[in-house]
Amino acid sequence: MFADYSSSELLAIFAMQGFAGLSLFSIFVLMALGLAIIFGQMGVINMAHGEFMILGAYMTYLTSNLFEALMPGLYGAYFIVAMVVAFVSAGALGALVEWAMIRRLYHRPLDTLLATWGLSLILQQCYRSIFGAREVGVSLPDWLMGSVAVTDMIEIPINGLFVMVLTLLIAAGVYYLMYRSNWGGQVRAVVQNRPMAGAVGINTGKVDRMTFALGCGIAGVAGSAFTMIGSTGPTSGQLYIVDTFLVVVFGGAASLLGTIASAFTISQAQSTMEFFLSGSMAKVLTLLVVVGILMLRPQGLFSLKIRR
Amino acid sequence: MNALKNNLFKRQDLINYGLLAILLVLILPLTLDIFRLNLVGKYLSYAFVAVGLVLCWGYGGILSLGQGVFFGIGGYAMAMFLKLEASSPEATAIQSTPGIPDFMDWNQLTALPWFWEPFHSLGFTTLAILFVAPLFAFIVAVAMFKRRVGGVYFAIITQAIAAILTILIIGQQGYTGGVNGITDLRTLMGWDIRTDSAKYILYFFCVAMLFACLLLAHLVLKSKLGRLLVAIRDREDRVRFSGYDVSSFKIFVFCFAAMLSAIGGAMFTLQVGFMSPTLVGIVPSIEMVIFCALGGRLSIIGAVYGALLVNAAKTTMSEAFPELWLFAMGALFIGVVLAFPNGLAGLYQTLLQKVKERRAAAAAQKTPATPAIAPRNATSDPEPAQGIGVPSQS
Amino acid sequence: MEQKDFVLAVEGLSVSFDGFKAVNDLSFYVDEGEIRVIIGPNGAGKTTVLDLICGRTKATDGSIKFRNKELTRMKEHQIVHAGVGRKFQNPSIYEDLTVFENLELSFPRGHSVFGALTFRRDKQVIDKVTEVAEMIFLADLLHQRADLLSHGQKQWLEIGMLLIQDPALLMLDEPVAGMSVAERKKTAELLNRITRDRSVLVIEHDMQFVEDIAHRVTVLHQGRLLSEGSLERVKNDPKVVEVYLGH
Amino acid sequence: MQKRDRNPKQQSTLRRQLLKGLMLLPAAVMLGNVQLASAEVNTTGLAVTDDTVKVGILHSITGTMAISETGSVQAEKLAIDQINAMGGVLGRQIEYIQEDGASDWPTFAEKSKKLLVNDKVAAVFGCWTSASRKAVLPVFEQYNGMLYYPTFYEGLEQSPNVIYTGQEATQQILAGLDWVMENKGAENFYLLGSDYIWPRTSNKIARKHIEKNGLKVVGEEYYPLGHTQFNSVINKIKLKKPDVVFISVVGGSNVAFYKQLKAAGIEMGKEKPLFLTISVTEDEILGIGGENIDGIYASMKYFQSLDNENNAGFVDAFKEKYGEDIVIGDVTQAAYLGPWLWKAAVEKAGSFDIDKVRAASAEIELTSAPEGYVKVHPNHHLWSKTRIGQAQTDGQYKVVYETSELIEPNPFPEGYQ
Repeated sequence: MFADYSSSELLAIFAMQGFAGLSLFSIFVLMALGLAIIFGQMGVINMAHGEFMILGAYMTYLTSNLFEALMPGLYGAYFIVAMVVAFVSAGALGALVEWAMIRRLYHRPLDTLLATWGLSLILQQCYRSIFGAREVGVSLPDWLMGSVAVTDMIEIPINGLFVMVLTLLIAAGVYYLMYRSNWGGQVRAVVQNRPMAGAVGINTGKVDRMTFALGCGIAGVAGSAFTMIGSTGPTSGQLYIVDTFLVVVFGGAASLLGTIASAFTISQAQSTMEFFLSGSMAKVLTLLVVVGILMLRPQGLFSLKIRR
Repeated sequence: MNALKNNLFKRQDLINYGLLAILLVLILPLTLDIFRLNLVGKYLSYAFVAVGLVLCWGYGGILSLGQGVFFGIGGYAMAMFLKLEASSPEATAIQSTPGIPDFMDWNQLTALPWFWEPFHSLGFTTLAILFVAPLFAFIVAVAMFKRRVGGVYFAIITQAIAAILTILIIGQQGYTGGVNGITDLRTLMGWDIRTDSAKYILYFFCVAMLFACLLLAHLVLKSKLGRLLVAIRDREDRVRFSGYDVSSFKIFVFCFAAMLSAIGGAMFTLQVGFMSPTLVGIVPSIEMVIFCALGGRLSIIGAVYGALLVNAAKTTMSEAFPELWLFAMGALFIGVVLAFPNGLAGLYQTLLQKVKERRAAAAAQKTPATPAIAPRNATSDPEPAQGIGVPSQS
Repeated sequence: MEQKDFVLAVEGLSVSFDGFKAVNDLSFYVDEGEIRVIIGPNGAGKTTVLDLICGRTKATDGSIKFRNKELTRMKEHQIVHAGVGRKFQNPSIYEDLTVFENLELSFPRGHSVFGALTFRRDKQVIDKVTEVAEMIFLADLLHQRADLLSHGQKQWLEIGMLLIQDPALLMLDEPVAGMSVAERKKTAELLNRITRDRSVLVIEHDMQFVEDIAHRVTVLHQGRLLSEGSLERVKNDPKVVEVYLGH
Repeated sequence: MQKRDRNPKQQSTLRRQLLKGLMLLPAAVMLGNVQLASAEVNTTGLAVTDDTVKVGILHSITGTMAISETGSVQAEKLAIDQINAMGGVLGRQIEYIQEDGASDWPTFAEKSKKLLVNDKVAAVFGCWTSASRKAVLPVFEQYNGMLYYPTFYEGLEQSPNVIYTGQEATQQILAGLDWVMENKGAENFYLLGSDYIWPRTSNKIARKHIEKNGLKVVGEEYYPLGHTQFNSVINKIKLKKPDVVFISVVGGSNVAFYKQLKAAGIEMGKEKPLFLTISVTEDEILGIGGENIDGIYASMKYFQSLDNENNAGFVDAFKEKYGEDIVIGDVTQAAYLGPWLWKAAVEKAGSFDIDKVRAASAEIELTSAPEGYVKVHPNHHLWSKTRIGQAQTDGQYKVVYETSELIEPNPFPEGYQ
């Protein structure tokens, strides 16, 4: 297997595959963080998660067009603005959806799956009606293009680095919000015991809405970042949904740290296998291993041992 | 005490089955042309899956998002048999290896793979349709239920299994026909299944199979096992501490649902004339759950109506508004979940209940001597499907 | 201690949740035909002890012997078949089923998949259910859906479900919580009646009730055995007074 | 179905000749004077009236394939509009019934049956993926319908009920490979595709051709449809240093692949390695972004930038109908040919009857095709030229090479199976 390559090439393989794995890791984390909040913390199975991501992507596309038309001089900065727009719009839609639909379904988690599936159909058709059935091309500002050459074999894509940094920032932000802020305490209180949280004066309805909106907003930012590496079309969101759920479940749904650990495990496994096997088989094997482990250890990688 | 007798069929059940039979055996064949009737037959093949989902989701509380896997196993088994029949050496003389299915020839296979060989036999194929899916379900279920994986986790793991199987089928196209599926199926034991008369016969065969499966499901639900499933859904721990091995009941009902799905898959292949991986994946699996939810997750007859109605709506809406029908479908799903958590069957039960109560009230007025037990009787019905309450899920 | 066959022998039992020792090196013994009451302040590990005995929670350490059978390695339903019945703190019944069906499901026959499929509601079943229903004061409500029962009736129904199993050891978690005074009395009467030929392990806070039924009392505190003996003795134990009755 | 007497048939032959003459004068046809009785042109109960004829359009307008199939729908509608404006087919205006295949093969089968059995359409323009074509094929053969299929595809098929207006694999692939071998001195090839039948068959043909020429394939790899992570394969390409990467990745994966390629610092314009695709049309570039793909080569029969009069007219009409920003890819053009080829065949046959149209189809010529002159081969595929285009930042291809002759379609190529 290694015989074909010289030792310096092997070193380069490992370096580059390591980086490929890392960027896959940051993508997984970005996809999964929003869902980890919505699914892990609130227990809502949001099948429209991919569509919220694509909303972010379309917002990026619109912002990009707007900057190009109105202030081409500032075009380089558009991406930052676009991510904010993506966050706000996906979050606002999330809040609306929570208000209209999800809040009636908290006691029926499996039903949220069906309702959000319906929502995903509607959103897809909306995108198709508004933006057309074809994919749209989102162009990147120059500073995000290209790569840093470390050696002549190893090159690090700048947008890959950007996604990593973004992932770090968002993960840190979410961690702070959920575990260090007063608001995060409220969220966890509501999740653990809704009536009691209500009794001690937490506005549970508002906390739910904000939590759901936050999860959707993060999905929007993820979608925005994914315009750098993936396609933006009405059905692009569906490409991510299975992977995303698996990452969250594999990590142990209630644990953000678990989500990150599982994203790391899956991404490294997949990118390593991809190098030595063909793409399809690598994917099948990765999924099989994940499902196999989940069957042996259903609570996921990280979970508190609790008194049931 | 008559009420203590566990009647297998109550009057209302007989009426409900009778109505369905009249619809499927008389009204639809008399009013629809063969093209539409064949479509109804296709919808009915999904109804098998929906009935299975009523058992394992509605009663057992196990939501599987991978029923397409079992539908696919049944469908592919049937398709493999029919494809071999359609690939006789004479019919495939132009291939570089005559006598093997065309897609194998395109993929440079020069001999029939070993696992295709037994599908020359209809007997083996029938056994495969009936038992391979339950066997696979058994393996999955033992692994999961013995470890008490339930609810959402089970749903997502089964979903992943559906994804894996789809990728595998598409990737191994030399053996499976890949993304195209197994197409161009012609005859069953020399009998051309593509003619109109064959389609009529297959439709009635499908209806007969469906009623056989409904009967089987009905018997399961009316046995103590049916009540146990309700009990498990309500209070799993209590059942365990009444001395039952809860996982074995979940395994049973999941395997049973898998078998129903596989039969549905075989019916699909027979009536539609091909099988493809698009029926195995996540999307069809979720759609099948929706048929069940719309029909009423606690009613096996409701599931049949659910499958019929959603598909009929899909067909008519997509014909009338090809660009907009997804809005209507999405709204339908959301509306059903929000407004009618127990689906059509729940609606029907509420209606019946009202009629009963009104009748009872009228009777009570006529003969005031009757104690006010009448309305109580309505609620003390031993049939769990009567419950209007939302099933609790673990 | 003399060599005698205990119905239940708990020795060196421990369990920890994420480092927190809910039960710590606990040993106690229950005789045939004895009514043993476990008391202790909140968080003492009372319910956990029952969970451990009936297999709901797996012990980290120690042994539980029921009639010389080791329970710690058995599954819940096997423990039930061995003869241990358990009632939960909150009434745990099947609310979508009728009283009759609730009792019928506990009838010790047809507990395998195949058995459940072929189970027939024959005279033996009907007689037994009716008999138990008489005992638990629910004979007139056999066809009532269980969710329509009062709280006390639900508690009785759950006790009835245990009686139908005819266990040698009956474990009850706060059987009179939330009951009216009249219901409490009836329950005590019921318990005294049904314990003639079996052993009972009860968790209870209501001291009046404990006095009515207990043969011996075990006091737990922070997962450890604090005191054991007759109610009189325990009441006067200064350690117990300090942590439990005193404050 | 014999006619009552021979007279009308002779008459129709006469009229056909007359019609042929008149075709030179489209204006005269527009007057609609030349009108054959419906009973004569339609003996099999198709949906033909004295003024109208119904056809079907069957593509996915929802689901994942809608991205690709939209262009085909637009092209077919444009062609139908243009034909109607010229007076229709045999004096009848074309009415289309559009059905949604919803990216689901059983739905395609269902809808095709509906079009043929219930709507009795005279022809169907539709399908995109091979899977959808395979699903509808038995339906068309059983109910004797006519399908005009626009996509370049893997070959290995020849149905009397299908006219394949796109290229089959050998037409598209061999000329492209020959060109890189001869002009770019390519010796090592890396084959990459999405995991389904078309890329696998295409790569099989490519591999045989490469090895026949004594050259080497250094890698062959497939990714699941919809895959979005290509960093590993990009690393492999960097390591194996092939001269040519031959790509048949489709759908959303395309966008991910080229964006990641660009981000990994591979200069596609440097031609080291050279990227040759058979799957990225102008439609796909729209989603990828011209700046992410400029410099790669594509081997297909049509590019929007083709410089000829037919194409100029076609592009103008297309833009007029669908907006300035619209782009036209290979399949869109092939879809546009469908209604025209059908019209020509119907008029040659003097009848809408499927059997007669089929019989008339072979050797039909179209001089007005945007891609230039095309002719229907008796095997129901089109003779066509293959062009090599190089992608530009504006999302268009610059044509750098064109085969001198029309290439004969050969769906069952000897020695490539």
